[in-house]
Amino acid sequence: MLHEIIIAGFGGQGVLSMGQLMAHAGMMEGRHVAWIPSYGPEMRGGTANCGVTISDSPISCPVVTNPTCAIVLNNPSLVKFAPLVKPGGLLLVDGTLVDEKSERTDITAYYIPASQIADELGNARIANIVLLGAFITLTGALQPESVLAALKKVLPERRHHLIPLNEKALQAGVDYIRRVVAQC
Amino acid sequence: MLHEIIIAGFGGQGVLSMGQLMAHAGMMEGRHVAWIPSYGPEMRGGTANCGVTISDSPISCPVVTNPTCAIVLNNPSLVKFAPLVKPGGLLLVDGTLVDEKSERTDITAYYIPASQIADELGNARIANIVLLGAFITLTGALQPESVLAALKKVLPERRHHLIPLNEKALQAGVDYIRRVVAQC
Amino acid sequence: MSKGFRRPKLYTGKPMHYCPGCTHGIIHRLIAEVIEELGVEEKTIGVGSVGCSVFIYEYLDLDFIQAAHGRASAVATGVKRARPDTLVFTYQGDGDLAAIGTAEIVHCAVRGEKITVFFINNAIYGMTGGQMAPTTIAGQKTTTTPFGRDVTTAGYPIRMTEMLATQEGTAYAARVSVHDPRHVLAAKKAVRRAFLTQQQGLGFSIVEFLSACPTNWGMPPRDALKWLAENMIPTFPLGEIKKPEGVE
Amino acid sequence: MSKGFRRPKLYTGKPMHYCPGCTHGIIHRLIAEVIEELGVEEKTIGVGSVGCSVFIYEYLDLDFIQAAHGRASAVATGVKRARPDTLVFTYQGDGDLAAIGTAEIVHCAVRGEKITVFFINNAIYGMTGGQMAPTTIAGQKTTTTPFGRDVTTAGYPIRMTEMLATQEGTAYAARVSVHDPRHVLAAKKAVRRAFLTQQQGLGFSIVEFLSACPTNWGMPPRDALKWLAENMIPTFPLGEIKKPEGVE
Amino acid sequence: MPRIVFDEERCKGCGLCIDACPQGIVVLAEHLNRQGFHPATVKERERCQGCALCAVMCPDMVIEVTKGDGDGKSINEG
Amino acid sequence: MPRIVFDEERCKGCGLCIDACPQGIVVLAEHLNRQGFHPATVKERERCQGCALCAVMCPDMVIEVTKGDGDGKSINEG
Amino acid sequence: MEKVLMKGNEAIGEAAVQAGCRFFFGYPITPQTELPEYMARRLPEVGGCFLQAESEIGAINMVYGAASCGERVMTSSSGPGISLKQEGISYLAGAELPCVIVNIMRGGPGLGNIGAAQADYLQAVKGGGHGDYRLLVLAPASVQELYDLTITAFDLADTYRNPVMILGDGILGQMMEPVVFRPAAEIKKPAGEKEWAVTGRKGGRPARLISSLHIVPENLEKHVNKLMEKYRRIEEKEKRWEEYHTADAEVLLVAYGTSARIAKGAVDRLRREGLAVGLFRPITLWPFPAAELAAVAENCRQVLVVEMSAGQMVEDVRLALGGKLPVHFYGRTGGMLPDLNYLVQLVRELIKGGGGGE
Amino acid sequence: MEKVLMKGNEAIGEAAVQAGCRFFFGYPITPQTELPEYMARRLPEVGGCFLQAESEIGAINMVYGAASCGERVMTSSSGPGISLKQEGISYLAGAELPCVIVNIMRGGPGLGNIGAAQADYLQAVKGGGHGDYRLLVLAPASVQELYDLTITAFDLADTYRNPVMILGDGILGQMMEPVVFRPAAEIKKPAGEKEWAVTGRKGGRPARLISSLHIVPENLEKHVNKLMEKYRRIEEKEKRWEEYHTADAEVLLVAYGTSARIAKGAVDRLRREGLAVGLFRPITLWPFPAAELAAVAENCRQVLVVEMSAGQMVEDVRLALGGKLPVHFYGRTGGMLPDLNYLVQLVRELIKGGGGGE
Ligand SMILES: Cc1ncc(C[n+]2csc(CCOP(=O)(O)OP(=O)(O)O)c2C)c(N)n1
Ligand SMILES: Cc1ncc(C[n+]2csc(CCOP(=O)(O)OP(=O)(O)O)c2C)c(N)n1
Ligand code: SF4
Ligand code: SF4
Ligand code: SF4
Ligand code: SF4
Ligand code: SF4
Ligand code: SF4
Ligand SMILES: [Mg+2]
Ligand SMILES: [Mg+2]
Repeated sequence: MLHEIIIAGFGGQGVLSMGQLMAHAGMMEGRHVAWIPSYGPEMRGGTANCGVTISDSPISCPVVTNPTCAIVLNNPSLVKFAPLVKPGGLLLVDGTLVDEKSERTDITAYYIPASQIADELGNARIANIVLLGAFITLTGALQPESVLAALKKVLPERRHHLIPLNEKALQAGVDYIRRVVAQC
Repeated sequence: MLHEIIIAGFGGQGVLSMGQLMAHAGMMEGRHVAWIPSYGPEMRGGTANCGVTISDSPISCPVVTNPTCAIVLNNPSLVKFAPLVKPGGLLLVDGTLVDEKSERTDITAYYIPASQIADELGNARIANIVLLGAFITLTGALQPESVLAALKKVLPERRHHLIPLNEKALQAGVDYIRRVVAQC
Repeated sequence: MSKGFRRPKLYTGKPMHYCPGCTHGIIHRLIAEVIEELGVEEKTIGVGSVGCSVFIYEYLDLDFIQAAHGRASAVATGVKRARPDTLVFTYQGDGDLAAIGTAEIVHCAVRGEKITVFFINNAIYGMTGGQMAPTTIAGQKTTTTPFGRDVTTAGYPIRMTEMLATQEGTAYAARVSVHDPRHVLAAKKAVRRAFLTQQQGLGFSIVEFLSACPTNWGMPPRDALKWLAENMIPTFPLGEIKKPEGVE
Repeated sequence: MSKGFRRPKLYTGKPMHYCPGCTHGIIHRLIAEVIEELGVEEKTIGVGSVGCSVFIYEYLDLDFIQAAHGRASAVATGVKRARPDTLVFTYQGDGDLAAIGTAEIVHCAVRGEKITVFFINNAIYGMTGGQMAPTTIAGQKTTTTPFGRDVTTAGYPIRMTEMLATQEGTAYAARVSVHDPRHVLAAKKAVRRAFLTQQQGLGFSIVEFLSACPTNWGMPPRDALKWLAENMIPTFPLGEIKKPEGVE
Repeated sequence: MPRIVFDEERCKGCGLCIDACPQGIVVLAEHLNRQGFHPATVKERERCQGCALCAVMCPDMVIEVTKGDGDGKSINEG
Repeated sequence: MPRIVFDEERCKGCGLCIDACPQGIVVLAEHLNRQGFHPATVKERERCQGCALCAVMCPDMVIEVTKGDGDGKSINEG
Repeated sequence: MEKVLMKGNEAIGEAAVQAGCRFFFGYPITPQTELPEYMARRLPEVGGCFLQAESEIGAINMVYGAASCGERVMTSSSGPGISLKQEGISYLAGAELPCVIVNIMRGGPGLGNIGAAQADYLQAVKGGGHGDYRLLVLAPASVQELYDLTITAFDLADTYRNPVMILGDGILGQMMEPVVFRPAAEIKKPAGEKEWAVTGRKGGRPARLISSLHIVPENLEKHVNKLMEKYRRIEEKEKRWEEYHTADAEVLLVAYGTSARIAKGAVDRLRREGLAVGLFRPITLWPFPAAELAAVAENCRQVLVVEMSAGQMVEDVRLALGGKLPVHFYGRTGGMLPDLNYLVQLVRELIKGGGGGE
Repeated sequence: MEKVLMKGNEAIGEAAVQAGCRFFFGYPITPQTELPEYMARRLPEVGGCFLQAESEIGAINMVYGAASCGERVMTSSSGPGISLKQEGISYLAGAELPCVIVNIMRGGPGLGNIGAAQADYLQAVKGGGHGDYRLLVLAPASVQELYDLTITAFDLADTYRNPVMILGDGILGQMMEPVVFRPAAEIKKPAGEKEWAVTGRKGGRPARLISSLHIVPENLEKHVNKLMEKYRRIEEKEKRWEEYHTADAEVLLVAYGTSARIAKGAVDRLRREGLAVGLFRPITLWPFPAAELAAVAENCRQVLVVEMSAGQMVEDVRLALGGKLPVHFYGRTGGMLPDLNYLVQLVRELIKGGGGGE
């Protein structure tokens, strides 16, 4: 399987670290992975995005042109990346922060109130992890266990107290999708 | 006519300015001229030489490879440049300073006690002008008048008091050659 | 004591790209205010540098040149020589002026170049993400001094303004801070004096601003200003180091 | 008071290429003498610069590196960091050190780099034929200040050693002259102290020599030394500007 | 009475104005502006002296203060 | 008595040694050396004190002074 | 073999440390700053020295100093900073000092921007400095290769006493991919002191000199000839390249670095469509694998060069092919990347067009 | 028309002054120092400003400043100093600032020596700085031409808003030949203020900006495309070259600058022997007169490139000829000049050999 994901939002929303986490987890599962960051023209604030590739075979091109899945955390990113998603691909949107919708009918879009869910868990900053939970549930690209294991590797020791919270956020994302899908 | 001259000696013997003077005079006579200096590897002292071309037609190559005349003021220059003179060419040597002779038989060599003559005129530093006098007499490459006219242009005002001395030196070179030639 | 406050007309109004609480914005404003007050908008040429302030030309409605990293003062020299009747200033960070641009600024001072230099000392390379600057204070952690600046190997924080003031060509040299309103108002006086020094043809003028970089210092803005006052000022004492006669 | 005098063994004996009366030769000898006396021939690395002294390696029998114009102190930094147990010195002219090499030397001092710098100030660019140096004195004629150095446009003569002494990293800084025997002997003391400062790991050390360039000053050598004493010393006062404790 | 205006959308919520206010009446609002910051605002307008020190400290020129009854010059006119 | 030796062929005739000699006994010779300079020499050898100040000033290390009866150290041994 | 997920810039740093590099002199500039930052943390752990120089010029000359002592030493920068190093690079080449210089290219000319680019190719391979000299120029295309070629770079530098440049781009420097480290025993390091290094005249041995000065023209010419002889040896022995689906390729893409990764993606796509497309990827940009490219192109009908520049490698490709094949070019500049879809379409059209003329 | 005997370096200076250049920022280095020295004396006479900068980097950035104001401005140096200017040159090209940069080449690499050389060709024509940019590069071959082309250089710089380099060598800089000055009226100068120049927002006009920064990649790419478009225009219009006895030449020499003078000498000698030899002398090195060379070479059998370098122009010649003719090379390096006798003999042998293969 080949997953090519773009994660995009404002700087500070954790889109880059979320991508790194996915790459780490993928590598721990023995897959080929690549992660490429891209900063907006503004040095500070501004938009940021990254491309992540997770593949069963060696990765020829690590630059993600048409993602199999786009995860977007703000309006400009929706506008920019939704059109690029491969037909049949996936679009995950933080519905709390993004008030627009994609008009594409050839992809599956989920508007997940990730920030709201995260806020309810006690920290709006982990909306990214909620979305990650949703992503792995919908695609099966990664196992929750490897994401959590990667998290332990990636987070510096002094931040390990945040792991339970992240675990909850991931689960919340998983649950949200299960609920939604059950309703379909 | 094409005259290609190399003038060589130690720095400080006036070989570069002598060459410039010739080029100036040539230009004033309406000829095509070029002057190229060359400094030895030493910044100070060391050897210096220049190539002068005086020609009736435009000068293709201003770099003098095989001079029609070499004027040398020290031993190393004799060793270096005498072998390069064109067959049938001319070699003028300051016999006061140079104690070696060229072994070439296919060129005409004059060993002129230029420094001694200059010293007798009151300044050993104008040996170069004595040699110039000899050169123009032997080759007819330049008129004495244009050399003197050029001198006036080249020397800064504050040095114009030296003109009579230079005039004498030039004449001494002319006379020396006339004498030698008369004796032949 | 109600005084009122309005944006200087010289400010283009564009939202500034600086991080929240970054004091580059305050300094920009002071310069704009003084130029406006002196009425020299139409004869002033700014020379920007490479650093977080690289977009200064977006905010000040003046003719501007964007100079290579460290070379603003050389560029300003070229401008001033070509247009002696203009007022020329540079705006340079501490990496720009005190590291790569050391030779250029020293010789600008040596020549008594009639330009005004605004030197923004935030003890760090802001734009590139928080590396040590020559002005990074002893023990300060940066991404290239991860264990804190060890002065015995990475060097001592350099007091550029004092050093430049030792040059005969320097007519006006001051160090100011913008960490509280009182200091901001004092800083504005220095800006004014520097410009007047140039206008009167007295020589080289420089104002060093102690400025905050909350982002790369890793602090909320309000803490950053406190840190500045408590940690930078002892290393970089404030005051007018050199002041010519007859400049009010 | 007969004392005797012999050539230092460190001198290779090659005839020096300098002009008659050029005092580069005296300074070379002083350095050779001190290295010999300290017995550090086998742990000393010299870094030459670009200027008339570019061939210094021909005369001092030491490991040498020929550095790019102005960069000797940066090269020396690389050497000293790689070989902290050696004694490293640079030999740089005033064009080399005080013009193009300004940033490198300032930051060497800022870092307290444990090297010794011999700075030969002859108020001119010797090698290239007599152009203005940053240390050219006011009014002095050179080929690029044909009407005499006008300090208001071409800059004031820079006192590098004083400027570098203001840096905390500088442990030893002195200016000496070689225009007469007494001063030559005093100069040697400074050379010794500079090396000892380095040996004891106290920081950056620099000795500035006032030196004559008869050729480009357009004077006979003996006049040149007089000119030095009368014209350069007033601009560049002699003395030990900074001296660490415990260096004899 | 002085009139103080915050151009809310320009505010980055840095809080420098808070420390600057001698009256301690500047606070950050609960809501976010479009840039995602909690914008500064004045809580008890009537206590504002119009001293403009908040404006002096604002790096983003968010604040304007008018109708000063002082010397008629605004604080940034020196 | 001190012995002073000029390595004549090294001499560039700059004359710095002349000004250095407290006895005023150093002069430039009439003749030229192979480099074309008038080399320095001592005219009244017996007046030489062996102080080596001439050598101290010679940029070209032309001069050596030996058999000092001083402290046994040569002047350039500090 | 454990894999480590690393940024490209960090992989260079780690490889340098493993290769025995203990000295790094640098100056920040995006997009390479992670490398000096990595060295600032890492070198103290192994007793090495990281020094942030006052400028790129300071840094390259510190490299000159440490290299003169025979140490493995590195510096890195991007566009503007590399331009500033040109005098120093010419000196290093002239004095035959081994060292490794990293250029993680960004958008130019001038200040340009911080996007990834490949527009310093000519500067690197033709000589941005003065005089007749060459750098060995290595162009990795993955994080693993950044690691591997950095180790190679130190070996080549020592073998030939020549500066080696690693020419990457902003994408390579900042992307993360897994890296497998080599066992320490497999990484060869110079044994003992180099016989030309200045160290102080230890044990009273004759003095050594590091210099690029040859004041007598005859001597400088001799020196340049010696350098040219060395460069010929390098050209013979050190060419490196990768061939990807070239055997039966009708259209041959030529690209290096990130452009080559995108080109590979295009080859994959086009091969799935059944089109005979291959990629020739030079790994050494100097020496350029010209004969090797010509051999591979023998049976192709068209060549397409893909670059993140206005076509700086095109001339080298044309020279290699000697006018025998049409050479097309697709380039993006200013921090933009070649577009995979566009590239694929372009090749489809080339194949359709059949390759007559350019 | 009065002739003045001048050194090449001085002829450049005088031409600059006559062309309206009033600002010179420089730094001494042999063999170009007579130029700044001339300007130090001459510019004050015409109310201009000569400033000896603290370094070559200072100088090029002062040029940046004065050029930003719309003034005609010049700097000069040789090898090492030109290398130091590379960042500044890239900025000037990026910001599209007109100015004239003189490189009087000496022996390299590194410190090399002060002899005449032509080994900075690639640096000048391929871009020693970073990013996609070009300099116009003019290669005079006589003192008169130094004068003439310096005036041309200022015109080209203004016409295209691009830095122009005059690439001479130590012989050209220091030799003396007679020069005829043009009547002042025939030298065109820019009329009035340039509409892009920073001057202070005079009369309240909108602010102007001189910058090479384009932070958004799309914008930088647009800018680079615009530059490329300009360069294409220059390539179309500004090629200059000289043909010397080429009409029936069997062997064609290709050389510029001092090498071309020596080559001319060889042509003269060989023609006197009745041998059909000619010279193609590129006067613009960029744009290189490639098609023109190809046209001239059409009926030749062999080409011989003569340079004072290890062969830096050879690739451009090969590219121009597209592999159709054997291209031989005779070069001297390190401050040595091509030997006229050797060159003549070489050509004789080429003719004898008949020109099969290389
Ligand atoms: C020649 C060159 N080297 C390095 C850089 C990268 N660079 C950009 S800004 C900067 C330093 C900025 O720091 P500072 O001058 O202190 O300004 P600040 O961002 O802190 O305001 C550096 C090193 C560059 N653009 N050019
Ligand atoms: C980059 C560079 N710029 C310029 C030069 C030319 N140059 C050689 S020596 C020198 C100055 C020498 O003056 P100084 O340092 O004072 O030494 P001195 O000859 O007076 O002893 C210059 C400018 C050079 N070699 N390299
Ligand atoms: S990084 Fe620092 S200096 Fe730059 S804008 Fe942010 S706070 Fe200001
Ligand atoms: S030019 Fe001056 S500094 Fe150089 S050797 Fe001659 S006298 Fe000494
Ligand atoms: S004007 Fe003064 S009192 Fe009013 S809010 Fe601002 S700082 Fe406070
Ligand atoms: S200082 Fe300005 S930007 Fe900061 S919180 Fe106050 S109003 Fe907002
Ligand atoms: S040793 Fe002393 S007394 Fe003797 S010649 Fe020398 S200076 Fe004069
Ligand atoms: S000082 Fe030395 S070189 Fe000069 S004249 Fe005396 S002995 Fe000769
Ligand atoms: Mg800073
Ligand atoms: Mg000097």
